[in-house]
Amino acid sequence: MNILEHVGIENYLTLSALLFCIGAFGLLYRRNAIIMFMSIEIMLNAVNLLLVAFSSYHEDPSGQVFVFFTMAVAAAEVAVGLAILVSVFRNIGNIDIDNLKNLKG
Amino acid sequence: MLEIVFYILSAITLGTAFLTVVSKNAIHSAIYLVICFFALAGHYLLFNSQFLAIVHIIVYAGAIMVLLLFTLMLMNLDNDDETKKPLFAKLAAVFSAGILGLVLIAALRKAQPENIEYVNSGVDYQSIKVLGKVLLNEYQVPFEFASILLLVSMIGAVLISKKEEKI
Amino acid sequence: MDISIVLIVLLVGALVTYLSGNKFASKTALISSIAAFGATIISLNAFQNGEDLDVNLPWISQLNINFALHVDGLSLVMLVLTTGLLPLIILSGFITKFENSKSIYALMLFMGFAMAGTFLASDGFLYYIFWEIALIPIYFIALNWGNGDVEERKKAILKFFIYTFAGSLFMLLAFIYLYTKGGSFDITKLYALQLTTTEKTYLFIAFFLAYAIKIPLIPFHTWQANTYSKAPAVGTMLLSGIMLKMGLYSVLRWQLPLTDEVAKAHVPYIVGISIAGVIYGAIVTLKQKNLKKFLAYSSLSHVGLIAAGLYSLTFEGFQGAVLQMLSHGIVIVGLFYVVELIYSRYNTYEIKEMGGIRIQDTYFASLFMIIMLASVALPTTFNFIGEFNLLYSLFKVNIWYAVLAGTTIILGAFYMLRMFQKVMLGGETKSFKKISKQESIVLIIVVGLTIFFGLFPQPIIDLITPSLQSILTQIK
Amino acid sequence: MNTTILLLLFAPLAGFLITLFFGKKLGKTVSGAIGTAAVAISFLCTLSLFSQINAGETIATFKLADWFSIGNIKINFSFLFDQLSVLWLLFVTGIGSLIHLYSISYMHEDENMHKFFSYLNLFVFFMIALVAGSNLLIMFIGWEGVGLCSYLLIGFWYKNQDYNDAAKKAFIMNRIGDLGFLIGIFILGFHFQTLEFLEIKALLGKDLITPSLLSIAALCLFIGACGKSAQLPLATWLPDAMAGPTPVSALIHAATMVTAGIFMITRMNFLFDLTPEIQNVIAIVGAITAIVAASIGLVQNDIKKVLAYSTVSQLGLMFLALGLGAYEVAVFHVITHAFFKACLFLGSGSVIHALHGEQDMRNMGGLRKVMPITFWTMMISTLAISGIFPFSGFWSKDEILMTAFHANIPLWVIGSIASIMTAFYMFRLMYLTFFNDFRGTEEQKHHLHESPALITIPLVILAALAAIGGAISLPGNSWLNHYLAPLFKKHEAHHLDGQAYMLMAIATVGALVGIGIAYAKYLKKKEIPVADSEVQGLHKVLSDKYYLDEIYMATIVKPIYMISNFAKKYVEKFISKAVIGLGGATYALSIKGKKIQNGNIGVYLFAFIFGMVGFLVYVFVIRVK
Repeated sequence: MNILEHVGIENYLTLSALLFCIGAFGLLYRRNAIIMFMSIEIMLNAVNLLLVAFSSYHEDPSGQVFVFFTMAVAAAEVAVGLAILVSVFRNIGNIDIDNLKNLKG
Repeated sequence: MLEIVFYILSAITLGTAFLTVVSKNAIHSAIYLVICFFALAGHYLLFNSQFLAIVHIIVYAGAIMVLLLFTLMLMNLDNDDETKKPLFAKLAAVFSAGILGLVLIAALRKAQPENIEYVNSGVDYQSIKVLGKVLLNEYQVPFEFASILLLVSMIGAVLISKKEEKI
Repeated sequence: MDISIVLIVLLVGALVTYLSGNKFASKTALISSIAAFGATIISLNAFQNGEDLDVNLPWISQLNINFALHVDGLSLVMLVLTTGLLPLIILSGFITKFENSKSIYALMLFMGFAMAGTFLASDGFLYYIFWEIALIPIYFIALNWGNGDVEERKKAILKFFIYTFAGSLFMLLAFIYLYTKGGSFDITKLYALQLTTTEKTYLFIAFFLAYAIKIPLIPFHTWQANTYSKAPAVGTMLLSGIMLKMGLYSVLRWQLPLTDEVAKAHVPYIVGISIAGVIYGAIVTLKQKNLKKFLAYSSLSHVGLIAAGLYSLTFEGFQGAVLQMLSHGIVIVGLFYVVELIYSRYNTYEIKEMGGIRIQDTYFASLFMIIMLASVALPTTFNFIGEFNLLYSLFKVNIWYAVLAGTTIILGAFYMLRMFQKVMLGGETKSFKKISKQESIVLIIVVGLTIFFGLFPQPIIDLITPSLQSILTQIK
Repeated sequence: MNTTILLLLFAPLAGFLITLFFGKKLGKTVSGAIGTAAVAISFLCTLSLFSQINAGETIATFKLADWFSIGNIKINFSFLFDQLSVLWLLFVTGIGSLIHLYSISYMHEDENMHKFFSYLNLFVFFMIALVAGSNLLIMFIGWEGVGLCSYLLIGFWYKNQDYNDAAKKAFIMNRIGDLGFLIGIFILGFHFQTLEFLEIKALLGKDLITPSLLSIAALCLFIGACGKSAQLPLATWLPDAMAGPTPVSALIHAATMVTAGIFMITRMNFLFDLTPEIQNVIAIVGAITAIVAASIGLVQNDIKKVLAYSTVSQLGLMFLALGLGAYEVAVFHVITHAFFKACLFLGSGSVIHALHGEQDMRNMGGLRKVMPITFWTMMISTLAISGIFPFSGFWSKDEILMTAFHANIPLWVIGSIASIMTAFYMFRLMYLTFFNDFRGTEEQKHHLHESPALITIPLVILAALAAIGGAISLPGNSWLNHYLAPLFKKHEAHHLDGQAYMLMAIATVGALVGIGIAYAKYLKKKEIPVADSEVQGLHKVLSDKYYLDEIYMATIVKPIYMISNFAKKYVEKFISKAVIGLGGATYALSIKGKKIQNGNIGVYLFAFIFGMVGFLVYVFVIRVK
């Protein structure tokens, strides 16, 4: 049983593209750093979904292995990112990214 | 039958993802995101890759989301904490995302599938056994690196979030 | 025995000089430079006896880069110029008290090392490295021991550094391109490359930018006058006596053989630019008030003539260029030394504050006059041989080039005599302490060399002829 | 023979080195004696060579050493002793010795006398190289070398910046000519692949060079000669060169160096014979110079300036003869001119010496009684230069005019007028200087005296030569023509017919007319030239030398200075700004560029999205076609 026998791969392409766009939209739209993290997770998952879809399509386990790595990276990223956010919050009292402008040229 | 499941799951995925992004309350966002992840896990099940689906739920819905929620609660943010973006910025965000979607879909639509009709050859390619072998043979080095990455990020997270001690 | 001994002597000399401390630095440096000169002469002798002095050691073998030095008549002559002038320049530093003298003398030797390496290297990569590290010591010499306002000096020296460095980068680009084509930096392999005309055109332009700035040709000369006037005398001597010749030598060694047909097609333009530099330099020299700037612009004029001879792509032009490089190197060191002697008395470089020196020190005036006359190429001086060859080569290209470039013998006499009159002649105005025997050594050596080679230039010509011939056949 | 030649060549050089390095220790008289002896040795060697060559012995070429090679051309230090060079050396060293002798006394009060002698010796050395060199480049060494010595000696009193200016001017004007010479050398060297005179002569018939190029070569050489021999338009340095000590004027700027141009053209006669159009140019330039210089000489008041313009004028006559192909006539006039002009200069030196540096003839007069020897020797020379029978100048000038008459009547007319003018201003000089009453200060009058023997002996010898020197080339029976014949193309000698006698008569009458006018004006009416400020009209134009210096100043020197100033002030700044501008532009770009990096993550994210869109568009839309 495989979904690809019933639904064309192009549907997954569209789905993941849309999901990716929603993530990107959130990234641009929000200023709350935690929501932006979530948006990034959504974008990562869009890519994961596509990887899995093509892994099935080509019957190749490599795609799924890549998804594992993505997950590892995502977990690491979230851990470090949130730690940074916590320390930022502790220092300036909010996590609005518009307030983080110290790195200007 | 499965088509309907696919469409329902897709709708849930997209809908909850969108709600995640637009919800005013960060807690709500997090909860929508969890739902989104479950829907994605459903997609993985549709692909018949149960192991991946389980891992996905454990890592994302379990670990990452819990981490996010903990952080949220730690910060105890109000709705009002987030200052309003100017209308122009919002419009620009919508516009950019729209353009991106347009281009992405246009680009992907252009691609012609190699074989229109998908035929399952019955080869096992996504059982735990196969994945484990691939992971520890072909991808052994990246695998080890991933472990180091996780270790390092763990130490980093601890170090960064620790309160600075005045010396 | 091979030629690397000269480089080793110079490098070790620099190190020993630095370690010997401020008190003995000058003497150690002098001895080291004389040792290097001796090593050069021994090498020259060995070369004449047909010994093979080449060095070829693997260096970065993955990239096929070798520590390769090649000796032929041309590079030996330039090496003799470098190691020969170095003791003179170090000796002329004796009249100045340098702070932290161990550093400046070590830097001078190190610069000699880099310049000698540039003249010897037969591997493009090695050559480029020597070419660039020659810039570092002169930068520090000019910056730390120069004269005039510190901020202005910093500006001038920085401009010089960036300007010449930027030019060199084009050369690096050219070398990298050649490397991708040939897979090696070895000069013989690069010579053998078959390149299209378009490629050669770009290479020609890239090399030209690097060398035109270094030489300098107009309109790339703006760094020169300021740097000369800000740098200490020894630095100016190193720059004008030897470093300018790096550019000219490289034209002969690298640019022309690698871009033969394009060079041939561009003869009228490049020679035209060079000759314009000759006349322009002479005319601008005329009204200079600062003696060092005066010499800088006169040097622009002389060097333009050398470049014109090189780009004329005739054997006489090459021969004249090499001879004139030597004679100009000797004479310009003498002239800057004279300027420094006057400066040590009057504490100024302004021409209008001088005058009436001849009446007080005729000995000094006579030596200065001979050097001055050599620089206007009076027959029986070395400069005449070079200038005669150069003008003859231009004549072979086109008679009008010779006429236009020949105005240098008129204008050159004009500005030099005018300067001499203002600086040396006239009634006594300021008292001038007679120069001592020790101080006159450099001048006597310069005068002696100029006249000696003016009368017996043939050994040098015989030495360089085979290598110039082979370069010429490579071009034709 | 080789020892003789070596001695001839190097005696003056040795004298130069000795007097230069040890002159101060040796003292004035000794260094003067050494200097004189050095030249005298050369003279004796030349005499011995001359006797050999005159006796018909073979011409000697003497190779000293290799010099250098350029392409296939080998250039050696080699010397050629043939009829022409030995003859020339004879009077160069001969007159040179006399003038050295004279200088011992004349320069005795100068503290740098040993320097003076070393320069003079160096001059003689270079002059010998110029004359005896067997190829163009050795000649060029001498050519530039004598220019250098001229520079050193004009500016001998270097405390005075005006003298230094004169010296500088002489050197630079000579260098203009030298460039021409050099180009000429290039043309000949390129086409014949040799610079040896004899080889060029042999190769000329072989069609190695087009006639037009040959003409250009000849013209270039002539420009060189113009510079050295002070022909228009390069003539103005010679009168200024009188700033040097008088013996220098006599030796360098009258007798020897300025005739180098004539020597060179005579040496290259085989070349000029093939280019008649250049010969025409030479003749015309010579004639114009002769008359222009003579007319300026009419109104000069400085005794040395008069002689200087007369020199230029006489040189013009020599060029006239050269242009007409009468080389032996030109050589003849060079020799007689050397005698009487050296004598005149030395005589004027004697006068100046007696008057302690006074050179203005308006402040002289009546010196005849006090300085009889000077007067009589100068008188003989004046008669010679004016062309009075039977003094030497008569014969040589007459031959030039006769040649001109046969070739071209207008040139003859110009030459004759120049001669009449010469007679006039020379006698004007004599009358103003030696006749009537003394017009100087009482103090000067008190000190008036005849010069010592060392000064008068050379004067007497030269006057004697000026009187009888014409004997070497009498019309119809010319020893000189016979002697020089092997060098030149054969052409028929002028016969001594009625026409020749008539021409001689005309010339003599003309000279007498000139003398008569001077007599009437300055002896009878006792006129004294007016002060410089009161001069007007044509007289002013003449005394201001046709404004030649001013014209050169305004058209050449000033523009060069202007260009120089302009280049220094604006062009240099502009180029410098352009370079700095490149750096400035980079800097400005960086200032603007860093604004983009404003630290706002939102903006970065937008940039990220648009970058991605752009990339996708490029990959999937633009590139896939």
